[in-house]
Amino acid sequence: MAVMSIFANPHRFMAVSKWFAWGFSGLGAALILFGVYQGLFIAPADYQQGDAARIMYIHVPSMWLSMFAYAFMVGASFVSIVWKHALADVAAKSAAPIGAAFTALGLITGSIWGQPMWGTWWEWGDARLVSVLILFFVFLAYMAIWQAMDTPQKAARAAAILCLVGAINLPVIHFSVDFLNTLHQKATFFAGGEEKATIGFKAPMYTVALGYLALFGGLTLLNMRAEIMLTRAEMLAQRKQAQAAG
Amino acid sequence: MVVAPASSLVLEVENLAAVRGLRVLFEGLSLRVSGGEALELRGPNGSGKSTLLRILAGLTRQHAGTVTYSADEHDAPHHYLGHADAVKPTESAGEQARFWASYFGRPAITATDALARVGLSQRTEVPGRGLSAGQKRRLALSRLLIDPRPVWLLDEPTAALDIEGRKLVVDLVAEHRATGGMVIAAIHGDGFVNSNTLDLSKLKAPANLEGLA
Amino acid sequence: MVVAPASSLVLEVENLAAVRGLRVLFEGLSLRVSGGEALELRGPNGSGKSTLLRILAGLTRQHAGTVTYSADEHDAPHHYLGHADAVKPTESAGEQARFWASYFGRPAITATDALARVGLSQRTEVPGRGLSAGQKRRLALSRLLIDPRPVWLLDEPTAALDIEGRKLVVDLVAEHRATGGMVIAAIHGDGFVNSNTLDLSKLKAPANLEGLA
Amino acid sequence: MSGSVSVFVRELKLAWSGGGGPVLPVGFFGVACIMTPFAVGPEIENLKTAGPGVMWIAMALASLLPMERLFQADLEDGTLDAYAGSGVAMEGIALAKTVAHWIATGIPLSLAAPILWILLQGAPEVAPMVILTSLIGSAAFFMFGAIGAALAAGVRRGGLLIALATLPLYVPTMIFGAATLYAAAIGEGWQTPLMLTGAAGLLGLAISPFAAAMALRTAID
Amino acid sequence: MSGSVSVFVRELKLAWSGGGGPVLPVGFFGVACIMTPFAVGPEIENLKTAGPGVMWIAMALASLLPMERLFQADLEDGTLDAYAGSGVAMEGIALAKTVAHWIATGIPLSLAAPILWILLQGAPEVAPMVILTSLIGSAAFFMFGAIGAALAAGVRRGGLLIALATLPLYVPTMIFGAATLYAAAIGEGWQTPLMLTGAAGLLGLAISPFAAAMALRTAID
Ligand code: HEM
Ligand SMILES: Nc1ncnc2c1ncn2[C@@H]1O[C@H](COP(=O)(O)OP(=O)(O)OP(=O)(O)O)[C@@H](O)[C@H]1O
Ligand SMILES: Nc1ncnc2c1ncn2[C@@H]1O[C@H](COP(=O)(O)OP(=O)(O)OP(=O)(O)O)[C@@H](O)[C@H]1O
Ligand SMILES: [Mg+2]
Ligand SMILES: [Mg+2]
Repeated sequence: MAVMSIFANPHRFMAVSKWFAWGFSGLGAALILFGVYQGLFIAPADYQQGDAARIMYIHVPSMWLSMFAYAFMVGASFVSIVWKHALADVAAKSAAPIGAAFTALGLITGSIWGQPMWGTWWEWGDARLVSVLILFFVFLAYMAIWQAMDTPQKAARAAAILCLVGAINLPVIHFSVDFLNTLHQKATFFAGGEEKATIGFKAPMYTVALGYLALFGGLTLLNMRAEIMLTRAEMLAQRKQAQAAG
Repeated sequence: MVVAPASSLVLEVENLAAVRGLRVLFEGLSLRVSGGEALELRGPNGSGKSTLLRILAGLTRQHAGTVTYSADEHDAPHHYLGHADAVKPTESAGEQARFWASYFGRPAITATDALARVGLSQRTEVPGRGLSAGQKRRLALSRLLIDPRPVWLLDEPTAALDIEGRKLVVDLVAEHRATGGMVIAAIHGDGFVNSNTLDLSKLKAPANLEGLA
Repeated sequence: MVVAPASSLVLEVENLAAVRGLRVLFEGLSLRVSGGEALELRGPNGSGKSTLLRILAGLTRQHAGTVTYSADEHDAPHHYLGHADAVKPTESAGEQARFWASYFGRPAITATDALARVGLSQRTEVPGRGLSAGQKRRLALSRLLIDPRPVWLLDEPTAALDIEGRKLVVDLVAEHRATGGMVIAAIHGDGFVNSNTLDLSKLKAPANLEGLA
Repeated sequence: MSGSVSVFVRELKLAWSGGGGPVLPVGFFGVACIMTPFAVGPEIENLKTAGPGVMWIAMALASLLPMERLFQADLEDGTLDAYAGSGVAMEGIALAKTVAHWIATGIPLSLAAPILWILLQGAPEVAPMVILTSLIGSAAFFMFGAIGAALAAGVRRGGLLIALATLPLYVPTMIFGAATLYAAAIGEGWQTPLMLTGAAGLLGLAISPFAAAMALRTAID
Repeated sequence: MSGSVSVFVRELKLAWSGGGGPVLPVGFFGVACIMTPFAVGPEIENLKTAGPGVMWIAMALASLLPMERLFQADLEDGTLDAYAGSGVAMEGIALAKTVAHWIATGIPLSLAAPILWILLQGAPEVAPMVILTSLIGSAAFFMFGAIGAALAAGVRRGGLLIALATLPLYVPTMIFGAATLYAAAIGEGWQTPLMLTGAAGLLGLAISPFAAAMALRTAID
């Protein structure tokens, strides 16, 4: 009954989260706007790819964030299973659609970028592309489980189990460029050793990434709040019905 | 029968609360049952008898509170018989009894004897789907005999049974208690001799939906 | 309620025989029940009560003999309530009652009133899976009220019901008979007032009307 | 009649409520198609060869999966008893359930089909054709599938081989449907195979309610 | 331990006696493969290109069919309650059931595979290789499928949910298994992809009992 215990006293969470939810969302929007502006108009064009490369300021951070979102859900699912903390279930559930949206954004921008760069929208033999697509399906399956179960308690656990099993995919995505057959760029930003990307690329990229992160946090909190309020409303309705009936 | 001596067998329930859907079924329920005792759970339909039994059996998670059995030599000290009989439609009655005997691994009596005791010796070849409602119930009861366990959690054990079958249940319960066993049964109508009663409808009072909303 | 007047409603069973597996359950069974009457089917578990009811409902085919209802204005003059409750796990109680009202097409009372009568008005939003055993049974009983039909074939209608629920069944049966309806019910334990009994265990030999007590 | 209509509405709701609506069948269909490149290899030529065929197999299976329990649950929980004794014709009930499930599952499948078609390197201009073929083909799958499901509901009573007998009923639809897609893909005449697919569907519609109702009455007994 | 062994023996018997058995999956597998020539066209070149891949997809999808009833029936009739309260580890029960169903269905599928292989113009001398790959691959499919089956137990239209949750987990097995078949077909080194297929199977074996048991405990609640 972990889901219940939080609602027994959700006041603190609700009181605190309100400010953070809007704060993060606003901060995220501002950072993204600023970063994208920097990326599109200020940063130098890529010496090989020209202006087409500017799409990376959207593509790369959204791919990072999709992986971060999934990792966040894995963590939350773990907490939910081990400590049965109700907030964790709500957090994982709330993060899923946002993670799925970022994954879709990354897939779409990647395809758009791939057309001029690799001469194809999509390449089935590419391990990274395919593993990202699997990630997208895992997000969908995760949301489908929440839909399909008849009680939130069961849904929470079943979804958490799926989330943990699907975590195998994360290292596959990240390391696919190193070990498997792929057209995709090797790690440039999170590679140790020599500097691969110049500061001119890096700064707007990190700005957008930070913006995405803040937006993710804000939207997830908003989603969580909506989730909790919905459950509360349902409870009130039930109580009203019970009182009216007897 | 290998049953824990009466003195060592105790079930301790403390401050138990159950929630189904968004409804508090009961809360603050504490009780203590010892070996040799029987507790009848009573209350109108939907008052939470089945839910309580499933919590005691470890099948459903409680909302709050603790359940402790002090019969430590058993990893699972109880039998749970629910509303569903766990009867497979394609297996014959005899096959099913033999399966449970091998599943539990330390049958107290043979499957044949258990079936005879519950009145199914002439139906061993009938597949589960051919058994009548009462015969299915009897097949489920045979599990109690095949593996001796100190605690019996029975959900309306006499449902679907004929008069003679009801007497059988009363007898089995009495014998089990005589060897130090404990019985907790949800029941409507006639109960067991010399047993305690927990009326779940009387527990209802502090349904504190307040705290939830 | 649109029920055939008592005089015109007759069930005529002639020389009926039932075989399950390779066993003859009963044979040469003849009986006649008229509107306003109730017949209790009794006998030990497995004696063929459910089988007889299913034959009367046209669900199971008899081995020999005939079943005739003289209530010709109905294409299906009977309700059959079996051991299974026909409750869907994902639909709420209210949805299910409303479904049956629209399915039968000529509801005598609204789904809400029927649920109120069987004591489920506080559970209309609970999905079938969440209903307790007795609540499921009550939901099944509501079908009897939603569509008025002269013949009720009930297989252990009081199973899983609490004391108050058993009284409800007795009342419903009495009301139904008062309006000229007919009730045939398999039953263990307490029965209805002023009803006939057919003991299937007494039919075992090539029996006939003798069996009617 | 009103009885069958009520059953139709109920089944439509049940199909969309408990299981996540069209997400599941479409998700299954999508994932099954997307596996093609993993199996066949990513070369576009291979994909063009295998793609439409695999897509069609996946569609057949996506239609078969929800069928499996189409009547089983009703039989086990006593609903079929209540239907049977009610004076409503079993044929109408079987048809109502089949059509409801086709709407709930078959139509979403058909709408997803062109997307997968393009993903599997099919020519985009053929997409409308793909929708049409899928609509007709999936209807045929559901009709024949219902016969199998009704037979399978009574399988416990010993007729598994009969259930297998319905599998060949799928074959004509599978062949003609796939043939339509291939013909359309290479710009040949697709009219004949499409009409044959339609004929298979109509045959299904004609026999399905009766065969299924007969099987169900046996299953109840 | 004795408990799991008893469950294993029982499930083996149940799987063959009623309620499904290997007939439907093998039948589906056969029909899906046999229609490939109709779909792809009978040219041997096309068949050689598409055949092994299509066969492998059909095998994966056929393995999904028995999954739906793997835990559902036990949950509904109360058997899982009786298992759960018995002190026998749920992990052992889940594994016993999965292995039993793999034996009942996966092995027949693998034995049917070489026949279909030859029908699809595969080289006959590769047939033993096909059996081996199918055995390993189907085991992996069953292990991952059991996780999906346990997650979807108690859900209406569980079959589709199983498929959706499971197919992403099938992908590595799909890739490596098909690669093995293609390599064997053209006489290249199949050892590496076969070992990778085996690795996927072992991974499934390692996580399946635990994930499935956890999911089943949730379903009982
Ligand atoms: C649909 C197609 C594509 C997908 C699914 C995809 C996926 C990804 C993913 C998952 C990452 C993050 C990897 C990590 O941090 O571990 C990433 C990063 C990146 N992608 Fe893509 N990508 C696609 C197309 C492209 C194209 C066409 C290009 C450019 C030619 C490109 C260039 C990059 C770069 C430069 C990075 C940053 C590398 C790093 O430092 O990690 N991507 N992509
Ligand atoms: N989702 C839900 N929403 C509201 N109430 C629910 C929900 N699920 C279950 N319940 C309620 O929980 C209770 C479960 O009761 P339980 O099965 O324990 O009753 P019981 O005492 O065994 O009854 P019976 O005598 O009929 O067997 C019922 O009152 C049921 O309506
Ligand atoms: N395949 C079979 N072989 C032998 N006997 C069978 C077979 N199938 C059913 N039977 C018997 O047919 C009888 C069916 O009885 P039925 O269900 O009508 O009994 P009932 O009087 O309703 O019993 P209850 O009180 O338990 O509900 C049972 O005795 C059963 O054992
Ligand atoms: Mg109960
Ligand atoms: Mg009976």
